Amino acid sequence: MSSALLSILPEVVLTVTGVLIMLIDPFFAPTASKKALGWLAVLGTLGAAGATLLQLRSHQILVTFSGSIQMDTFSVFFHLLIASIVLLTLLVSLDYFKPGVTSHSGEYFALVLFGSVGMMLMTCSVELLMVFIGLEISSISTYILAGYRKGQATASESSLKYFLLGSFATAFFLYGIALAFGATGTTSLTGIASGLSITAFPTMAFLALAMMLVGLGFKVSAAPFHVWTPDVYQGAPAPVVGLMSTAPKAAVFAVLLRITATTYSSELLHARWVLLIGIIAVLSMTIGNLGALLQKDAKRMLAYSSIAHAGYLMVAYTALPADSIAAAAFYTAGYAAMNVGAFAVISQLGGYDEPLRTIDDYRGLAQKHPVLAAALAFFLLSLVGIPFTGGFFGKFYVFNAAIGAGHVWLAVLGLLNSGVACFYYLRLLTALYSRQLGEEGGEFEGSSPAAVIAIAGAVLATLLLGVLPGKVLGLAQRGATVQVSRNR
Amino acid sequence: MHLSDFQLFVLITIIKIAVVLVITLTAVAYTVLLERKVIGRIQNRWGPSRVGPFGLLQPLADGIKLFLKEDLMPMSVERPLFVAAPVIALACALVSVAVVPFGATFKIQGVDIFQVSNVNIGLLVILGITSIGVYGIALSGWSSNNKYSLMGSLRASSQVISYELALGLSLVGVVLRAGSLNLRDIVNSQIGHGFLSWNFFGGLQFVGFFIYIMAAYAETNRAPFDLPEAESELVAGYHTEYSSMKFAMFFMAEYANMLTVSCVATLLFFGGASSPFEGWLPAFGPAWLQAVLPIFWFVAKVFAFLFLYIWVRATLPRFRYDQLMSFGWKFLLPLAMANILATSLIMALRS
Amino acid sequence: MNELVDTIMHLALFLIFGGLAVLAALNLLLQRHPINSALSLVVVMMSLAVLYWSLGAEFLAAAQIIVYSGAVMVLFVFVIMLLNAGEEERTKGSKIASIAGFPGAVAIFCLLSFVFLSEGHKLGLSHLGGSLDEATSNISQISSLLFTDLLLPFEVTSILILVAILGAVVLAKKER
Amino acid sequence: MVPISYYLVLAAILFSLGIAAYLVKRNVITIFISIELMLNAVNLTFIAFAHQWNKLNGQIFVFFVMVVAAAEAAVGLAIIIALFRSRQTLNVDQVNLLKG
Amino acid sequence: MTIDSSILSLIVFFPTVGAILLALLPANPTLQKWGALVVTLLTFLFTLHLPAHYQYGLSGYQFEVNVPWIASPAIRYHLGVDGLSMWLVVLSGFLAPLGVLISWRAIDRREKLFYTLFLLQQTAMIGVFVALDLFLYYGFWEWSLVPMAILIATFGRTDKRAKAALKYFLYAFIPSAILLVGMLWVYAQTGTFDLPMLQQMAASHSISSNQTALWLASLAFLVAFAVKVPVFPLHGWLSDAIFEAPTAAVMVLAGKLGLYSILRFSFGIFPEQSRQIAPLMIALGAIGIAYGALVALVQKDLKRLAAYSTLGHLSFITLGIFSFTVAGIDGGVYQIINHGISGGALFMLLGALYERYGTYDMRELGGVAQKLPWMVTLFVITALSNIGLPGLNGFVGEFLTLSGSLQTIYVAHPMIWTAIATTGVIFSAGYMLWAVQRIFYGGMGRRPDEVSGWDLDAREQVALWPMAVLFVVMGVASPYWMRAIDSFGAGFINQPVVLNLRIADPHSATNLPGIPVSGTEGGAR
Repeated sequence: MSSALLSILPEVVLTVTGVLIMLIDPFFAPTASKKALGWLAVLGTLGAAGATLLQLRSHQILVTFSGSIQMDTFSVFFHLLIASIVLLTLLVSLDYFKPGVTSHSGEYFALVLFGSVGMMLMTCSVELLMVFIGLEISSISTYILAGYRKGQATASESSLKYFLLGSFATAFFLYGIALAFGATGTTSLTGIASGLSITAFPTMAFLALAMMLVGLGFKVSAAPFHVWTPDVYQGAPAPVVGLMSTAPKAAVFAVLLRITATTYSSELLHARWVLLIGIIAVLSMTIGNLGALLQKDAKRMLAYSSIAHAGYLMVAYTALPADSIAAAAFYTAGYAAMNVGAFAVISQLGGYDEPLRTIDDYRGLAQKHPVLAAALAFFLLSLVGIPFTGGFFGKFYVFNAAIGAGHVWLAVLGLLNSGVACFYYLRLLTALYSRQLGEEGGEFEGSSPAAVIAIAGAVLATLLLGVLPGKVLGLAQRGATVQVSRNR
Repeated sequence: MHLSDFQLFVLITIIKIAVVLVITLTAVAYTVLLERKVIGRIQNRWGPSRVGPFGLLQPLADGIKLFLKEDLMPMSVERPLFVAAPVIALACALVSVAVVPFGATFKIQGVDIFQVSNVNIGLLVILGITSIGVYGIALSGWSSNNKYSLMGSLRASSQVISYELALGLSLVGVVLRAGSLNLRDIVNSQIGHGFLSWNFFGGLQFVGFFIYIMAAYAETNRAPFDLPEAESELVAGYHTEYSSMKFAMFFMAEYANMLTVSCVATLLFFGGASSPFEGWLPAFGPAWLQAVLPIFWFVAKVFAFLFLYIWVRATLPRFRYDQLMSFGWKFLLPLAMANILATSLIMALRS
Repeated sequence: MNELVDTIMHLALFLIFGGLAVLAALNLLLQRHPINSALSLVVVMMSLAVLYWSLGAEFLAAAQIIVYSGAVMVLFVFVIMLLNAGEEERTKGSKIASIAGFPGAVAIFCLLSFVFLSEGHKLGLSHLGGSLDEATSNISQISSLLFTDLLLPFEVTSILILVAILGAVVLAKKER
Repeated sequence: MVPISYYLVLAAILFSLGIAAYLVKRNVITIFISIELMLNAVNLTFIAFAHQWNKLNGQIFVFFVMVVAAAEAAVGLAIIIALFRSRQTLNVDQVNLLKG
Repeated sequence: MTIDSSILSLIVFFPTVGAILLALLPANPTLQKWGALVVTLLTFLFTLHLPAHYQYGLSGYQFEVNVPWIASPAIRYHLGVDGLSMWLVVLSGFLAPLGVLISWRAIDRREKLFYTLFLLQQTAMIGVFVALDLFLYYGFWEWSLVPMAILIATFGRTDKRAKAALKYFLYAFIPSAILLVGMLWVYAQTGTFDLPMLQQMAASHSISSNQTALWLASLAFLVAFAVKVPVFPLHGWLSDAIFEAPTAAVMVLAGKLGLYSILRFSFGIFPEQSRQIAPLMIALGAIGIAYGALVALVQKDLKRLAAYSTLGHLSFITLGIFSFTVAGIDGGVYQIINHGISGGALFMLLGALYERYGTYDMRELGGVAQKLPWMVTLFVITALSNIGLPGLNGFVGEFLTLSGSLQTIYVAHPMIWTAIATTGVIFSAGYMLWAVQRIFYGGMGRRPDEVSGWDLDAREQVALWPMAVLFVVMGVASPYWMRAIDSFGAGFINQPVVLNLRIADPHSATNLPGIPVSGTEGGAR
């Protein structure tokens, strides 16, 4: 296999599957059950994951396509992560659409696959042009997915808000790239990394980084660029929220890590960058958690929680180079496992119409669906950061890295924040295990086997990341060394 | 008086613009007459024959009539846009002539005489200006505040946008062969073995040509794609509310567009201003004849295309709207892509 | 002598079309009907196309006109016509927005232009790119770059477009 | 001979006007239009820098931005149409079903 | 792998395995109850292996398991017990089956959830006692919160249960977050989470040279533990949680974990800082004793009374261990065990009363002594044990503690604080006996009138008598336990510690750095 093909093999597999789905789709009646296509998508994702493992096995750093793609442990880590998230999302959404009522369910699977191609490309690109295109593919497909339940009045609103703010962010990101190009004369990240230390335009270079941070901050819903998050998560279908709160964010965080790595060559720039990120991290944590405290809607609350988690994650960026990359990568994985799981359970409990809205609606669900409730409780505990869960180990690792770099204040603020956070997670948790029943019972259609597999997978992943994180951690750390050694 | 290079350049250019503009407008006027005559003959009647010998002064009379008519401005129109729309339409139609080389390269004082402006992306300029022309149609319908106008303009703009793709793609084969977007270069790439080296014949671009001609007919909203002004459905389409000079401008824009389309077809597929016997017959005659003869060939070819336009209009029935759309998207577009593929394959094999 | 003409012409081009762009952008901001805003943007784009050309990017100038003003903005106008969008109302939200919006925009402008002007002397001068007649074109360079070094982005863009088509169909199609 | 920085400042003006319009305008289509204005400003910046460095990368980037903008426009307008179908309004202040 | 090296893992994870099994079994009440009982009994049996094979007289950890867990950051799976924790493990094992027995009837729905959580809680608790790696320890520490909070939220008595659960959780969790910062800081300085290594480093003052940072870190540790104990004035969660929680949960709710953690980690990693803060803690302990007793005196609700009595006891232990004398620490540790048993028995009896009369309100009870002779017998014994009657277990601990606090060199006038503490003891006798009097004697209360109670049944007898026997045995044969505890206490005090204290009493300050090692005082030896 040629190295060029190997370096983008997962993307190719996904693209081919997506195209195949689109080709087969017309043979179904418009409102027929498209479950078969869903399984095809699952197969494709498994294939992509397999391709990623193949990449991992080759144990090398490949720079292909004239330096625009770099296949290394770092990219493989995020590829695997994204593939897993997409896999879980697909499994959850297999029975999500009501056959006979909802149309376009075949396109859904294709969109998810294409979106993940974009996300994967972001993580392995070292050329900002490629990053930009990947970002747009992933963004556009998530804009569409957010508004997928056209029957709901809130769907298009969610989609619109996501779209308007996302495009706004894109403009900033682009401006940042333009300025970086102006300061260094190249749009390749490796070129920028070497150019930043010798540029004649230091202010412009910093402004470029700041602008890119603004753009990417929007995409990962870091405060103060978070305003879209609650609305979008509230209106979008639950499986999609599970996807878009994790996979695109993981990809953007990967990009942000690569951008952070470019600053290593310049002491001053790195210090400023860390300060900037630290401020954003603190803001995100605080605003996210305080915002979540005030919410009544469960999905909205989780939206604010995801803002807070973006904040925790950004704490990692302030650490020493190798630590920061490994910690952020690991946190992304832990966060993905629990968040996808939580939304998978929510989508199972609510079904397509999602009658369960407020936290009070969830009261007493543990009596009706003990297993699902237990799974949700577990994910919530992981989100709180209770040990032996992926959420805890991620947080632990991140703050460990931050303290290792001497940012004790960040760790104190962050962990105090996570203390506050447990308040609202527990509200949902205690509601689940409450003795009274919620008023909005919601007709429960019976959970689909595929979704149960997905939820079990998420539980297992969350648990493993908390108890035996060694393997994933090792991968993240190897990825980190690659980044640091290349950019020093 | 001694003129600097720059001043000379400006002067000659202004003269060129004026001359070409006048010629084009005249040509437009007489195309109308041609159409009426030809259609008349095809329908077994005379066509205009009263004003002047053979009705040759008819365009003049029409012009005077339109000029003197009362300029009605309905109450509820969006005034600025209502006025701007026909101007946009006509301006866009006329501007594209600027990059058309209508003769062989012939320089006076270093300035090319038979082309207003030799832009290195001439083809793109034409495409760009054509695409801007949509605004005239779109805005006229919208600003009229009349549902028939709006429907007409909606149809027209979606039609124009849809067919623009096929149009653009149909030209890629030619561009591939010429390796340039400069119209002069494209014409020069078709010189050597007379008409056999024209893109249509020698370049095997007849598929491209047919796509181009069909897409171009749709672009200019001409039969059989004249849905926007389907009088049986939409009164007169987007220019229902227009009268007098404003109407005349739309009218002129349509014929100017036909002219442009014909010019482009000539340039891209039929060797432009080159003679069909180029390279076979030795150059003959004095220098002025050698300069003017290509213009003759050019005009002849353009005339042939205009005639084709009219012929098609007189013979073919109108499409239905959904047929129009599916024809464009499901037939022309894939065909154009296949054409590109085939052309590039052949070129790759040859090299 | 020729250089002076060049400079004057270039400056004139910049001032005329730059000014036009700014005026049109202002008009975009001040107009209340979306169609006027859209048309103002078309003017901005066309003025920018001229500026691109003056910076030696004639291919992009053409692409700007064909893609942006000829396709994208037409789509906008089309949708505005289709939805029959009226003038926007002044609401409470708009007042709050203008209180926050204008200072924010001014702040960003000041920041950006401060950086550009303070580091601007290190930047060079621009030369009138596309010459007046029969210029050499950089399209071949662009295309060879596009099909060799940047082949992957180019190909990947097709996925992007595919996604966009899918999305437009899914979202805009009426549910039966 | 115009200093590159003039072009950059012009781009900054346009970008800021885009931001202002984005924040002030209430009609979703106009908001979208102002995003396009911002993208155009970015494109001008790219081309100015491409001229400065005499590198084509900047120009190619602009080419891709245009393509992306077109794709985005298609999706964005589809979203707006879907919104208008369900809500009969284009005013962002009235698009407010989602709140805490 | 020998039994000795795997016994601790077995003890820790056996309840978890049981919990998983219970969760997988059908939700049949009888099945769940018996299953839980069997699991807890087996666990208790396993814990008995420890005292049987413990090598007395050795300091340091025994039954150790020490294998790498995560490479970077360096985290090890390190378990082990010493004289301090061994008895706590046994105590936890002992209390668990009793908890199951006492919940037999009290928990009459969602048994599966209850017993599953109960067993998880046991794992977490035992895990805290045996973990010797800070990370591992922190994991168990946090996990001990979760099942408890859900137990309170789901099986709480009144409508305020969710609030009480939340309060409990927040009170414990937020300081724990700070504790994590402290731990991470320690790791950043030393590169290890391993407790024995850290203790060595602490002894050689090589954790950090930054005194302020060390101070802050020690505070982070101490505050988290003190809240969990709880030490006055951080006891806000205690009475609500006890008020709401079901009996089996209350028995393990307070005391052990926090106090153990102070002894193990605060004292272990920050020996100097702990001594520096000792005056404050002694004062807080003394105040807590008096405060607890006084507030308990005015309670009408038995559970709240017991809650404040608990506060008093725990403050007593705090006072003892922060005296930094062998007697004080030995007494404190002994008292932790005592409190586990006596307090547990008290709550079990109160729970049994509640089962019968459906109230904890003393005003509604009264004069049930004739009806419930066994109950009154056991109640009185338990009350006396709680008070600290000579001959029963409570006395040994209290005596040692008070003698330790008298000798302490860390406060200017140990006499005063000891006196305050002693008054607390007297008050506690007052409210305990008063409560006995009001429940069992006097006129018939309203509830007993309406409801015909019944005396302790066989199951409750089985649950309570072992405890009563232990009161006496531990009161008479204290050296059996003391052997192990003293090896911890003495080993701890013998640590060479350099103090740069600013102590009010100049005479004590002259004694520094040598700390008087108390030899054989303590009458119970």
